[in-house]
Amino acid sequence: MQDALLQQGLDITLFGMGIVFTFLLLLVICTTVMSRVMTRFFPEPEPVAAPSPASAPQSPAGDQRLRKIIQAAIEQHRNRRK
Amino acid sequence: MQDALLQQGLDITLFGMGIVFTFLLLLVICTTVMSRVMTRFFPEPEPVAAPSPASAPQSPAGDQRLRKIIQAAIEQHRNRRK
Amino acid sequence: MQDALLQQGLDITLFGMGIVFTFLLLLVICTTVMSRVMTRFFPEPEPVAAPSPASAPQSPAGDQRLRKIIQAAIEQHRNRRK
Amino acid sequence: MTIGQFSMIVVCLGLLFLAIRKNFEPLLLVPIGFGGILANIPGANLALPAVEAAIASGDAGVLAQLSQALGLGASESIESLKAALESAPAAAAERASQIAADAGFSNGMLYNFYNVAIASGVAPLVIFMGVGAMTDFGPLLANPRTLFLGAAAQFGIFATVLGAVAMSAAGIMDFSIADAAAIGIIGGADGPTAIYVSSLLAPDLLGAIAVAAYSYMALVPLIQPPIMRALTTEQERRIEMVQLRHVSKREKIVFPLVLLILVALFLPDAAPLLGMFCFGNLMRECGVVSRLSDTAQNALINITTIFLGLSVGSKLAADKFLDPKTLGILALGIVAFAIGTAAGVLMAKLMNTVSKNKVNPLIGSAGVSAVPMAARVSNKLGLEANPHNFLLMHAMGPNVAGVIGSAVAAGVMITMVRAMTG
Amino acid sequence: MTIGQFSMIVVCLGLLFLAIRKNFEPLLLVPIGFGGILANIPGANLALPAVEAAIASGDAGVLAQLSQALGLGASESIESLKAALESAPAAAAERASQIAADAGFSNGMLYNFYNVAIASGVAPLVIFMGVGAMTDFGPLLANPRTLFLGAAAQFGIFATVLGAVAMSAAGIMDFSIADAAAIGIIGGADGPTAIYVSSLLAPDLLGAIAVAAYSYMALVPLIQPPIMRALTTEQERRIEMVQLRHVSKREKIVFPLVLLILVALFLPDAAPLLGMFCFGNLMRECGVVSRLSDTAQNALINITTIFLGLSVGSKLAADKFLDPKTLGILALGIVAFAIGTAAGVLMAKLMNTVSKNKVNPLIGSAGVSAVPMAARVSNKLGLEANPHNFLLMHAMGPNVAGVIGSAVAAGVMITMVRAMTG
Amino acid sequence: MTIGQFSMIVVCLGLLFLAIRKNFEPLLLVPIGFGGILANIPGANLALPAVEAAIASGDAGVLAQLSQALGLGASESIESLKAALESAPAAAAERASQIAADAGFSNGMLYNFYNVAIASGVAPLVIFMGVGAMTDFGPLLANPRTLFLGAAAQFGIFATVLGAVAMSAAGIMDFSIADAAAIGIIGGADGPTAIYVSSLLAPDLLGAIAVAAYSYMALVPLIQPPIMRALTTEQERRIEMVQLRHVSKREKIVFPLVLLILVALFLPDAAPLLGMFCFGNLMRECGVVSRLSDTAQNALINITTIFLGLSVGSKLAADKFLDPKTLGILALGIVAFAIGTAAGVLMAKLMNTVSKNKVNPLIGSAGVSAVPMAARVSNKLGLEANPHNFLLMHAMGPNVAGVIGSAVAAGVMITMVRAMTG
Ligand code: NA
Ligand code: NA
Ligand code: NA
Repeated sequence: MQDALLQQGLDITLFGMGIVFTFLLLLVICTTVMSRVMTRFFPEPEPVAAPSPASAPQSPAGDQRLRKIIQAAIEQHRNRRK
Repeated sequence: MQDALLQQGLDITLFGMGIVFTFLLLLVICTTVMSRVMTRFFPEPEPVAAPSPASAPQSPAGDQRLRKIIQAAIEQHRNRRK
Repeated sequence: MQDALLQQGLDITLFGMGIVFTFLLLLVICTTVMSRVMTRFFPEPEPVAAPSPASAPQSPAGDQRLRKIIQAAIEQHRNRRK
Repeated sequence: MTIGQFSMIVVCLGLLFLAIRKNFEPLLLVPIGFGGILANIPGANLALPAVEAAIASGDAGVLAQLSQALGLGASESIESLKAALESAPAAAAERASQIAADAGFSNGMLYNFYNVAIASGVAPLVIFMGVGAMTDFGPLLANPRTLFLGAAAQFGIFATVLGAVAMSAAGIMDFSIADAAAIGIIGGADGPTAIYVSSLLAPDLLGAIAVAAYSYMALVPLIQPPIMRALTTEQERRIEMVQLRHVSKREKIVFPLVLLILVALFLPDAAPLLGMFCFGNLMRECGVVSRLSDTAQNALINITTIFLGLSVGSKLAADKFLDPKTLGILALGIVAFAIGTAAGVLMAKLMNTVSKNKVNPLIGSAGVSAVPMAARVSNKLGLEANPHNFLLMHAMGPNVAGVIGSAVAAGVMITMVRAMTG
Repeated sequence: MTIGQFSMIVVCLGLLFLAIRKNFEPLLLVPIGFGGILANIPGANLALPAVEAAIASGDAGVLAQLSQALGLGASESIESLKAALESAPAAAAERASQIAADAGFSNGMLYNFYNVAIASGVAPLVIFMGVGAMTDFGPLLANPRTLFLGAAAQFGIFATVLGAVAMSAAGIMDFSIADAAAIGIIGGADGPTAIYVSSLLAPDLLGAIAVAAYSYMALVPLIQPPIMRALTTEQERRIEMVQLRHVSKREKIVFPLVLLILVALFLPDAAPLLGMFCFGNLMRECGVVSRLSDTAQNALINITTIFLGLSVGSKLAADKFLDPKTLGILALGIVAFAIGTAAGVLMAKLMNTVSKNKVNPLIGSAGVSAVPMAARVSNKLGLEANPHNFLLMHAMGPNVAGVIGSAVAAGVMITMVRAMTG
Repeated sequence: MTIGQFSMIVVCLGLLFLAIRKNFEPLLLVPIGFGGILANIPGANLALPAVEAAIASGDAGVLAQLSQALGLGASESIESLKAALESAPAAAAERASQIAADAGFSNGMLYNFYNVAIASGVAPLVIFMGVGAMTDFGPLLANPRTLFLGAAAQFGIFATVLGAVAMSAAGIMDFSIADAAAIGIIGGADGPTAIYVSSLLAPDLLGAIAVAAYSYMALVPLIQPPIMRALTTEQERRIEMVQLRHVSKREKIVFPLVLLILVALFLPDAAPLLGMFCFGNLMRECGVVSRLSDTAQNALINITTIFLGLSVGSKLAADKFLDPKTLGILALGIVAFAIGTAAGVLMAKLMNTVSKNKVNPLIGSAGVSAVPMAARVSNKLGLEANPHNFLLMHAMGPNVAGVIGSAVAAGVMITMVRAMTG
């Protein structure tokens, strides 16, 4: 009975690690193939350097101050909603 | 049997369209009456040209820049909450 | 039967008010003790006058105008999400 | 459409008018009023379980099967079927439901909402959690004595229980002790507590009790001032109170745990209500789960409110609401508010006779709960008597104490009624 | 993996492609497509109840017990077991579930989602509430006549019912009257209504009906223009409409109540759908419960959409979806859209013959619902004919009228089919 | 209050202290700790089903009825009743519930939460969906080899299974194979996976397993560094890795579908967990359902977390938690984390022996999951050895691979245990 339990534990360990590795190996292969296919056959148009949020304000000092103000406003706004 | 099915389909169509039209006719009548009653007996005080959000900032250029900044702040704020 | 009902009502009232008062008395005692313990043995570092949201903008006029703009932005932002 | 259904639709339109035009607790009364209209649509059976819909259909074959399942004779009236259903043991009720399902009937939408949201108890508890997450115990912790005001105001609850049993004893109404307890809780001036208690003790009266509780809460600015003025002198109303001390974050974190431990030790039947309340408050104050606290105060409480309101509305179906008991409930409810207000004010005056730190007796009335209206009323009357007297924060102490007080009272009553009715 | 399951996974990947790349109603088709893939994973049984999983397992002991519970002989085939299960009375089905549970089987995840979200009816109703909270009835109230356009476009629904029974009568398909009614509702161009009706009348066809409804709604900009051009002259398309009058806040508040009262009086079977719709709209317009309205339009509708979509996906399991009926449904569905469009346009032309306030017949096509795509199509064709002709707001009237119209049609069909199949 | 209940309340207060003061996974441990206190309130029975509450009440009449329903003799002890209840077939359990309901008992609040949130499986799955919607697979796609690190780290899971059965074989503990599998999953360092697996395989141990999993996840910055330092040389820790390539939006959209298809083909028992995970990720990346993705990442996951936490807390009731097994679980759990960490690091070193693109072995430890703490630990140790060596993004690859790996391991174990105990 206890031996059976040990045997079961061993089975789970061996099969389990085997399947985990096999499955992730498969995933590595499929992912690599997929990435190659996507990159070669369905390339994305190079994203035009989008005006990222961070880049919008030019002057860092004003930026700092404005951000504070805006956060305060958002805070107030959120508090009021409660 | 199949004739019964056809008959049932015909019944549904005739009754159905009839009821849809009758019901919406009733709704037209009630809505019109309601609108008249509301307009005549419960008129709303003319809304004072409320300071609409869009009208708050005067200078369109500054408005543009500010809006960008604010959106960036909101974006950042939202990203941080995730 | 009706007497029994009256008796039950009276029981609920007497016991009920008694327990409510006793429980809240206990809560007063425990709360007071807790507050003393916390204040004496686990004092909080005095909060450094944090840059509170309201204090961020210095000029009240600009503050007013900015707040309006920001609220408009938030409003627009929220409406767009709908 | 029966006259009853027509009247109830008119009543519900009235509730909607009060909610929308007069701002009577609109967050609850809009869904309740709307749900009430839905519940009274003839033929739609939105508030009925499948079995009652089957009985209402009057189909002879189904009725015969149901009679048999419920252990009745063949030729029973619809009324006796309904009565048998209500007192049926769980197995027979299950069997009846299966018969109704086989005959093609299904539960009405509002009945499903009621079952999931209220009969399970979850909606009032979730709302209590959200209320906890919105409650600041700071003023209470700064001045714990105000808990006594919250205790005293609960006398409104128990006086109403007495009133209800007296009415029954006098033969005017026919309230059981469970009914009386559920009606009394209106005096707690706390919607979710009232709904929770009546869902347990008197589900049939839930509609009237919830409507009374929320309506009178909205009427607090009308009900309380005359009583407060009558019981206080001009001089008392002018008393200025010392500014509240600063309460540390840590005290605020520990307080809900202290309250919870006391509940665990002495009042297990109040554990669901006060437990969820403390949980919400701990989430608020602990500062490390603001995501959860935000959700408890917004999305979750709003979703729950929508379904709670519609579910309460399902109990405004004419055949249940249009009953002499409803009038009794409405009459007793307003008395409960008045007595609670008076008891709070008188308690404050009593405290002044034994303590040298005077409290303004106007804050006693805030002990009924009705957060934050009652505290605002105290503040308003204080300002009338003394333009420099801002009582709002002082009144918030008894105000939240009143929430705790009525949850305690609810726990006591549930325990005692269960022991009495066995 | 069976060929059927493989094909369905390919079909679902196609749906995802359309949703993500072509923007075909992505909010619904992404969850539906994904749910469809999950439902077709062999051996996972995600879309099956415990009993069907037990049957699929083929365990002889369990099958014997199930046979007995369902009143069959000992050596029945799996097919006859399934058939017996479908027609089993509630008590026997319950017994079968208990046997499956005892044998260690449990309901699949998607089956649970379907039961809670769709079989109970709650998800389509909650989405309808959210849609109500997003709908502005202003344009409709400014020009109530456009309700007739919304009525006329429902002819697409009923013509499709006729088409389905004709197909059955001709022996091409095997649709029952309930199937035909559920298929017809595709012509309502309203997703939640279609799902609600088919969950009641033809749950087996729900997958195909929902996919057809949402796909054709996404195709409205392709389906409608040729029909609209064919039925109107250049001159008609140029008609400019007078600017809509200002509609007061109060009218907007009262309108959902008027609609609800009419439903209560004349159309109780449409009460769940239109009731929730009106409730959402009242929350929006009354202005005192914006917390609830916001939640109904955001968190609540989004949560519901996720589970509704996955639940619909559970009906894309190969053994239910891969059926000649699905082809029939897809064919009938597009005809329904076309006829509805045509009926709306023709109704507008008819109205112009009897009224001096001319309407541009292009707004008739918006009566099919498909808010707001159909209205945008009207606007686009209007601008083509006359660059100063902005029809968008005018088309919003029939557009929301179409939502009401198809909910009314749904109510009628549910009533009639129930009476017919008794 | 029993000593056990008192101790558990103290333990739960300790959990709250760790969560609030030491920031130990507060989003989960605050609700779990609070729920644990609620579950141990004597007399409140918040964590018990109606039947167990009835048994706990000790009412002789009810006990006799229950004995009969469960097929026991008249004078059975309460223990044997409880044991009979646990092994009762579904029909007898249903009958027992009806008896309890007729005697006026109802399910406790936390028991209801547990049933709806965990026993149904829905809460862990919804949280997994939310986690998927928060996960960026970019670093993994840029360097798919890191999946092997996520695979190797799962050795912690299986070594723990072996440890648990060895303890049983040695007679120290009494774990079944299902218990051992559920305990092993702690090594997956992934809360929802651990809860999901133990709700299926060992519901009685769920409390201890969840507490261990979340506590050790919070302790990752203490547990991992010594192991990582012991297994690597200073030189290895200094290895700088090449910058990750840009991963296109389309790759990110297709990846969850590739993963889903592989699961569908080879691992149906992992389909619920990985399916919901991929669904969340697809919603995130596809860009057309940002409404749904936002809700999955915020309102929905927060609501679910609240109820999941309280439900897990219900399993901290003294009579279930205070068991020698809990000590065994806590001991095995930390071993699991240590072995998983070591296996990940060693795998990285092994990969370096066969490949010329060297990886820094410090990122191997991130393969245990514990997103994003484990990756931060890798980064911190990397910076210690080489101040220009930013490993964070490189470690995110194995980190999310660890989530996939443990979900795969969960699927395998569920399948195998079911086959063994079948
Ligand atoms: Na109160
Ligand atoms: Na329509
Ligand atoms: Na892992």
